[in-house]
Amino acid sequence: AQSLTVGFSQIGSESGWRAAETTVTKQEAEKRGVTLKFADAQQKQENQIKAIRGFIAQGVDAILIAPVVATGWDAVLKEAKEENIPVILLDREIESPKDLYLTAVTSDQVFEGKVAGEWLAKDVGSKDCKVVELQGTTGSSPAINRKKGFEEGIKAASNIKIVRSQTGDFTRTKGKEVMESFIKAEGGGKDICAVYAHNDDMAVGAIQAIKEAGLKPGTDIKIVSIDAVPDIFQAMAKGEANATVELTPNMAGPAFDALEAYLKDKKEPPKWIQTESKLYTAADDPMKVYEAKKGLGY
Amino acid sequence: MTWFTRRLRRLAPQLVALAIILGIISLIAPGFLTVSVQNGRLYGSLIDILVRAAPVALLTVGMTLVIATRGIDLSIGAVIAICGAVAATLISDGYSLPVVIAVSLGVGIACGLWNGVLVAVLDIQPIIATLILMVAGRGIAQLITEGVILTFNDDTFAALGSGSLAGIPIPIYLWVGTALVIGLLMRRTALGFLIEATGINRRAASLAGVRARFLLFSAYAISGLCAAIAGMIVTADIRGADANNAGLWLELDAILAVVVGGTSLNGGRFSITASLIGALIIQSINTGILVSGFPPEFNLIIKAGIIIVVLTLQSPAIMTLFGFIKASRRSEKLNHGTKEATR
Amino acid sequence: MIHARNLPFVTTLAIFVIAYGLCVLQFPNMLSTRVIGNLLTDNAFLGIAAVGMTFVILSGGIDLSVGSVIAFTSVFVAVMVGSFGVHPLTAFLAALVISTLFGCLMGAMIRYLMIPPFVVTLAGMFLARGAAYLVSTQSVPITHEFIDTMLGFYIRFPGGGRLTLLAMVMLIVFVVGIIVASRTRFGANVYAIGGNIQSAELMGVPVGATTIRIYALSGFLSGLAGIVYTLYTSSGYSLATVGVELDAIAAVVIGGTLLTGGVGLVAGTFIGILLQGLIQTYIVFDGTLSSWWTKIVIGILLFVFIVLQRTIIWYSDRRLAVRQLKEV
Amino acid sequence: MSASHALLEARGIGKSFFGISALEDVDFTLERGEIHALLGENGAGKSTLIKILTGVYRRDRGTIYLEGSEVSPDDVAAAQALGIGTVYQEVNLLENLTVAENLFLGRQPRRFGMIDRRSMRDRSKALLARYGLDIDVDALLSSYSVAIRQIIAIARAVDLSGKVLVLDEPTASLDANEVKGLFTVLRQLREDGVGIVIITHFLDQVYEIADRVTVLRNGRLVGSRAISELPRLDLISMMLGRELQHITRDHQAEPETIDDRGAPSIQFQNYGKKGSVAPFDLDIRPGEVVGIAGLLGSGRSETAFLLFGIDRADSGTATIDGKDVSIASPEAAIANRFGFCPEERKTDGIVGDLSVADNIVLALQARRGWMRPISSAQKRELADSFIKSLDIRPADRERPIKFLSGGNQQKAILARWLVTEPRLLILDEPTRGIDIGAHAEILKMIERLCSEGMSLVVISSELEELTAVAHRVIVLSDRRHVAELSGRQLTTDGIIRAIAGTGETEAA
Ligand SMILES: Nc1ncnc2c1ncn2[C@@H]1O[C@H](COP(=O)(O)OP(=O)(O)OP(=O)(O)O)[C@@H](O)[C@H]1O
Ligand SMILES: Nc1ncnc2c1ncn2[C@@H]1O[C@H](COP(=O)(O)OP(=O)(O)OP(=O)(O)O)[C@@H](O)[C@H]1O
Ligand SMILES: [Mg+2]
Ligand SMILES: [Mg+2]
Repeated sequence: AQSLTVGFSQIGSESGWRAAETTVTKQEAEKRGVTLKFADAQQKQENQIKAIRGFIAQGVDAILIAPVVATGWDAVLKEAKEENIPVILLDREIESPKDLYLTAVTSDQVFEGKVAGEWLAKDVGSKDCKVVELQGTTGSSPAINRKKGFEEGIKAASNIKIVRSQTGDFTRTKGKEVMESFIKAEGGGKDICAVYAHNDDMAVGAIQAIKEAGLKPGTDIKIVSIDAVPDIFQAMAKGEANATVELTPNMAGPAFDALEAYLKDKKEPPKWIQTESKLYTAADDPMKVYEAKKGLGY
Repeated sequence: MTWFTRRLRRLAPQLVALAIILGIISLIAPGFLTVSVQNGRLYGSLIDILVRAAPVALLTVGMTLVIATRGIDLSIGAVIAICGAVAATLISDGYSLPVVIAVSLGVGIACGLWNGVLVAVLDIQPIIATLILMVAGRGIAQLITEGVILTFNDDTFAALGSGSLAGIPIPIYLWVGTALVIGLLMRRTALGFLIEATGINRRAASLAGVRARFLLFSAYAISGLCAAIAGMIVTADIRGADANNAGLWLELDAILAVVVGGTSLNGGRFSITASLIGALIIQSINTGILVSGFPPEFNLIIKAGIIIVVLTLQSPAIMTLFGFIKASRRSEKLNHGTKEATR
Repeated sequence: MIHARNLPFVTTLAIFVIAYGLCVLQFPNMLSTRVIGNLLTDNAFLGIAAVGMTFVILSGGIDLSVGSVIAFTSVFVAVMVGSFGVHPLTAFLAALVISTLFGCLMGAMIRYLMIPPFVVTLAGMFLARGAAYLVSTQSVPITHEFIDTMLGFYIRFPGGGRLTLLAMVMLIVFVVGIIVASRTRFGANVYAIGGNIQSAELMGVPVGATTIRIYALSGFLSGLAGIVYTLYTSSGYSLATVGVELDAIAAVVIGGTLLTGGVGLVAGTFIGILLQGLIQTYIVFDGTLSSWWTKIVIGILLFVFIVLQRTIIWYSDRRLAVRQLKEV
Repeated sequence: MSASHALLEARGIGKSFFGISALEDVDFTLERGEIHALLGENGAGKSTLIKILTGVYRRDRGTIYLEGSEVSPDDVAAAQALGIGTVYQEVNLLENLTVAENLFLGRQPRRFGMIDRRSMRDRSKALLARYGLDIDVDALLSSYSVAIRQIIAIARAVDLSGKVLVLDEPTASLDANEVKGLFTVLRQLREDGVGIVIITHFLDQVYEIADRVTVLRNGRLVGSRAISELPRLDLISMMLGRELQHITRDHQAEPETIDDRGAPSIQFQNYGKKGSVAPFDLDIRPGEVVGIAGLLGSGRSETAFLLFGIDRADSGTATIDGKDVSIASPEAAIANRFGFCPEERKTDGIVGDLSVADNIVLALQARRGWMRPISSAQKRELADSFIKSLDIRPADRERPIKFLSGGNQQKAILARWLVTEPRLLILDEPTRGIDIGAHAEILKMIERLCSEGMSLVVISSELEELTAVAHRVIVLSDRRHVAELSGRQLTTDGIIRAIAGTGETEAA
C-alpha cells in the first residue's frame, strides 16, 4: 500500500505536555511510514479550522485534531465527511454528532480529577484538610473538568475543603505567584494541608513558592497534580510532590492503529478509545519514570 | 515653585491612586499590609508586590523612553522569552554566571537594535515594526529551547529570581537599580531632553541638529536591555525557561503602566518615576485580586474597572477641572497633544 | 499615472498577486476554487472587524477591544440562543446594540476625557473579555434550525469551492465600507481628523460626534464579526479570538494604511486580510514547520512584505516629488 | 435684519489662559460692507479675539451680537453656520486631502447622499480661478507650496462666509501679485455687503484696503478709528505705545565693487541638486548680508535647504576658510557653525510641548552632544537674556512655546540660533508674521550681528526688507540663480526687473 498522508492540527505548544504529544505523534507517524502534515494553531480555534480546511483542500487521507475547545466543529467536520476523509480526535472530546468523526482517542479529564481527589481523600484519612486549588486557564475544558472531577473525588470526605481556588493559567510563573498569595492569605500557609494543581507545571511553581515561604512541600503541604511530566517526578523523588495522575502523550499510537485498521478493511473502531489515567506516587520509583519520560520532548 | 514641590505635584495623582488601591485591598484582605521577617527575608504581600512587579517595572522603564520618542514596543514580551531561553540554555550548558548574564543582555540589546533599525532607518511604523518581533520572537525562543520548558538547577542564577540580599529580595534591587541608573542617565545627561524633543517634533528637532536616529536607536536598545533583565528574573524565578508563556502579554501591562504614570502616547515629556508608580499600581491590582479570593472569572473585570477609574480621574479633562478651573477646555482640546497631567 | 494616494494599495495588490503566484508554483492545489473559498470564509470575521479597525486607524486612533468584543458577542449570542432559547435574530440584534453602545462609550471617553485611544480600548479589551467570562466560562454550542439554514446557504464554485453566507457578509461589509470612506461626509471627516485634529476642528469638522461615531462603527462591526464568528463555529467561547485585534491591525497596515492616520484605503485592508490568509494557507500546505518555525516564518513574511512595500513607496514617492518640482 | 444694528458686535470680551489674561474688556464692532483691520503687536491678542468670535475658544466674559441678536458660537461649525468664514493664522488645511476635498470639507456637494466628486472638482476649479490659480485640484495639498496653500485656505473661507470674513495674516506668505488678486476679491465682497476683518503686520496693505482699524495692545483695546483720519505715525505709536526709528542701508555710499571687501570665508562652487535647485556659486564674506529674492516657488527655501544640508547637494563643493567641507546633514552644517531659521515655523521650527527655554537651548545642546548637558542654571540665564533682548512676550521661560503667539515663537526660534553664535545664519522669511516693532528690532539685530562679523543669508518676499538690510541680493527664478545685485543696482525695482528677466542680469 502506498504511504498515507495524514494532517495533524495541533493546538499549539503552550505546555510541556503538549510539546511531548507533538513529538510522540511525529515519532509514531515515522514508525508507520505515514507522511504527517503538521499545523500549529497557536491556541486559536479559527486557525485549527483553517488548517483542517487546508488539509481537505490538499486531499489528505485522514486528519488528526487535538481540538482546542469542545464546540464549533460541526461545519468543518461535515466538509471532511463529504470528501470522506476520516477524522480522529486526540485528547479531547467534542460536542458534535458522533458520525462526524471516526473515533476519539482521549483520556477522561473528569476521571483524572476524580483519581486525584480520591487519592487525597484516602491519604489524609479523617483529619481536617484545607485544600487550595490552582486552576488551569479560566474556561478551558481541562480546567473545568479536572475541577469537577476533583470535587467528585472528595465529595465523600466532608473533612476536606477547597478553601481557595484561582487560575494559574497552566504556567509555572503564575502557579508560583498564585501560591505565594494563597500562603499569605491563609495565615502563612500553616493551615493549608494540600495543593491540587490542574497540571504539573503549576505544581512545580507552587512547590518553589512553598519552599521560599519556609515550609516543606510534600510533608507540610501535600502536592497532587495531573499530567505526569518528567519534572514532577524529580520533585517526587525529592519528596516534594506526592501524587500525579498520568495523561499519556501517546494519543497518536492508538489513533494510527484504528485508522490503519479502518482503511485496510473498513473496520469501524469504537467511538471512544480511552487512554488510562494512571496514578503515580512516591511508591513507583519516580527516578525510573523520569528517565523513561525525559526523552519524549516534554 | 521648588523642584521638590513640582515633582510632588507631578506624581501626586499616581501616588494617591496607589494609596487608595492598597487601602481598599487591605480592607478586603486583612493582614495585607503586614510585613514580617521570615528566615532572614522580608515577607508579606507588600513585598510580593515589589518582587512580582520586577518584570513589568523593568519593561516600563524601557517602554517609557520608547513612548517618549512617540513610538511603542510590542516586542518586549517576546524578548523576555528569548533572553530567558538564552540564559537557561547557557546555564544548563554550564557557562559561568557572568558569561550568561553578559550574553543575555547582549541578546536583549540586539533585539532592541533590530527594532531600532526598522523604526529609525526603514521608517516602519513602530507598532507594526515591533509586531514583527512580537510574533517571531516567541518562535525564536522556542527554537532555542526546542519547545520544551528548559529547566536548570543552578542556585546562583536562580538567586536572581528568588534569592535575597540583606533581607531584601534580589529582584527588587535589580529593577530599582536599573531604573535609577537609566533615570540618572536620562536626567543627568541631555539624553532625556533630546528624546523628548525628538518625540514631540522629529523634523524640527533634526533641523536643530538633534541626531534623532541615534536617539531612537538608544531608546529601543534600552527597552531591549530592560526586557533582557526582566527575562532573566522570570527565568531564574521558576528555574526554567518557558518560551511560550514567559512575559506573555506583559507589554500591554507595561504600556498601561506608562500611561497610568501620565506619560502621553503622543510622545514628549516623560517621567520614569511616575511610570514605575504606574507599574506598582498595576501589580497591586493583580496581587490584590489574588489575595482577595474572588473567583477567577472576575479577575479581568475587576482589573478593567479599577484601571478605568484611575485613568478617568487623572485624564487631562478631569485634571484641568481640578488643576486650572480657569483654563478653557477649548484651548485644551485644541492643543490636543498637550498633557496637563504631565506638567 | 497612479495617484500618489493609491500607491500603497497598488503596491500591496501587486505583492499579493506575486506571492499567490509563487505559492501556486509550489502547490498547484492552491489555485483551486476551494482554497479561494476558504480564504474568504475563514477570514470573514477578521475581515469585518478589520473594516472597523480601518476607520479607527484612518482617524489616527486604534481599537484594541476588537478581539474581546468578538468573544463577548459570541458567548452572549450562544447563551441567549443556547440556554434561553431566544430566536437568533433577536440575539443578534441585542448583541449589535450592546457592542455599538460599547463603542460609543469608548469614543466618548477618548474625546471628552482625552484619554488616548490605545489605553481606553485596552481597558475596553479587559472589560469585554471579563464580561464574556461572567456570561459563561464554558464554551456554549448553538443548535437552531434557523442558524443551520443560514450556514446551509452557499454558492458552489466548480471544483468544490464555495462562497458561504459568511464570506458574502464580509464582501458586502467591505463594499459598504469602501463607499462610506470615499463617498460620504462622514468618511471625509474621518480622513480629516486623522490628518490633523486641530486643523480639522478649525475647518469646522464636528470632531466630537465623528470620533464617537467612528468607535461606535468599530464596535458595531466587532459585534457583527462576533456574530459571524458565532455562526462560523456555531458556538460561543469566552477564550476565543485572543489577539485578533493585532491581526486586524496588521491587515490594515499591510493594506497600506498609516497608523498615524489620514492615509489609507478600505480596499487595501481587504488585500491585507488575503495576504495574511495566504501566509497561513501556505504554512498549512507546507505542513513541515514545527510550532516555532511557524511563528518565525509568519514574522519573516510580515517583515518581507512591509519592507518591500516601504521601498516601493519610497522609491516612487521620490520619482513623484522630482516630477512635481520639475513641473514648477 | 434691521440695518440699524452693526453686522458683528462684541462687548467687553475677556479671556485668560491658565490665569494669565490674554484679553481684557475688549469691544469690537464690524459694519456691513466694511474692511476692518485688526492691528497690534505680537501677542497683543488679535488671534485670540478672532478665535473667540469664531467659537474656537470659549470667552470668559463678554457678549457677541450678530445683526443685533446675541450669538454664542461654541465651535467653528456653528460659526460657519452663522455665515462667518475664517482663515486662522496658522494656515489650517489638511495635507493628506486633495485640494478639492480641502475646499469642500464638511459641505461637499452630494447626489443621492453620495459625495459628487465631479461637481466638487468643477466647482473647486471655478473657485480657484477667481484667484488666477489653475492647478490640479485632485492632487494632494501637500504637493503645493506654502503660498498656494494660503490662497486655497482664503478661497475656502471666502466661499463659506455669507456675512463675515475673517483673515488672520492672510498675506504673510503671498507675493505682490497674489496680494493684489486677493484684494480685488475682498473689494468685490465689500461691494456685496460682506463685513471683513483682516489682521496683518503690513501697514501699506492696511492703508491700501482697510476702511477702519482697531488696535489692541497687551490684550486691551487701544482704540478704533477710520483709516482716513489716522496718519501712519499715529497708528504706529498707537500699536507700540512709542515712536519707531527705522533703519535703511544707504547703498549709494557703498563701494561699487564687491572685491575690496575682504576674502570670502564661505564659498559654494556650482552647488546644486537635481530637481531642486540648479547648480550655483555663492560666496559669503564675514559680516556680509546676502539676500535671496524670487517669486514663491522659485526655490529660495530649496537653496536654504541645500546650504544647511537638509537636502544633499549632488554637485559642487563647499569650502570654509579655504578648506573643503561636506555639508551632508544639519548636524554637519551646525558643526560648521551654521544656523537656519526655517520658513514653516510650526512644522520645522518649534517643539511645541517644550518650554520656551528648552526651545532656545535646543540647538546648542544638540551641538554639545548628549553627554555635556546644559545646566539648568545656565539654561535659565541664556533663556532670560534672550527673552529680554528679543522682547519675547510673555516673558515666561517655562511656558510651553506652543502657547506663544506666532510672532513670539519666531523670535524664540531666532534666539535658538543666536545662542549657538553661528558664523553663518540662514533666515527663511525671518520677519513673516512679526509686528513692525519687532520687525525693526530684528532688522537692527541683523545689522548688529553682521557688524560683529557674522554672515547672514536672508530669504524674504519683502523687497524693501531686502534692500534695507542686504549688501547683495541673489535673484532666483525657476529654481536657478539668475542675477546678483549689489551697490546701486540694489533697489526694489532693480530686483523686480531681475525677477521678470528683463534688466541687465549679470552672473555672479
Ligand atoms: N492656547 C493658548 N494657551 C495659552 N496661552 C495662549 C494661547 N493662545 C494664545 N495665548 C496667549 O495669549 C496672548 C495673545 O496671543 P495671540 O495669538 O492672540 O497674539 P496675536 O495678537 O495673534 O500675536 P501675533 O501677531 O504674533 O499672532 C499671547 O500672550 C499668547 O501667549
Ligand atoms: N518645507 C518644505 N519642505 C518640502 N518642500 C517644500 C518646502 N517648502 C517648499 N517646498 C516645495 O518647494 C517648492 C517651491 O516652493 P518654496 O516655498 O520652496 O519656494 P520658495 O522660493 O522658497 O518660496 P517661499 O519660500 O517664499 O515659499 C514648492 O512647490 C513646495 O512644494
Ligand atoms: Mg496671531
Ligand atoms: Mg520657501
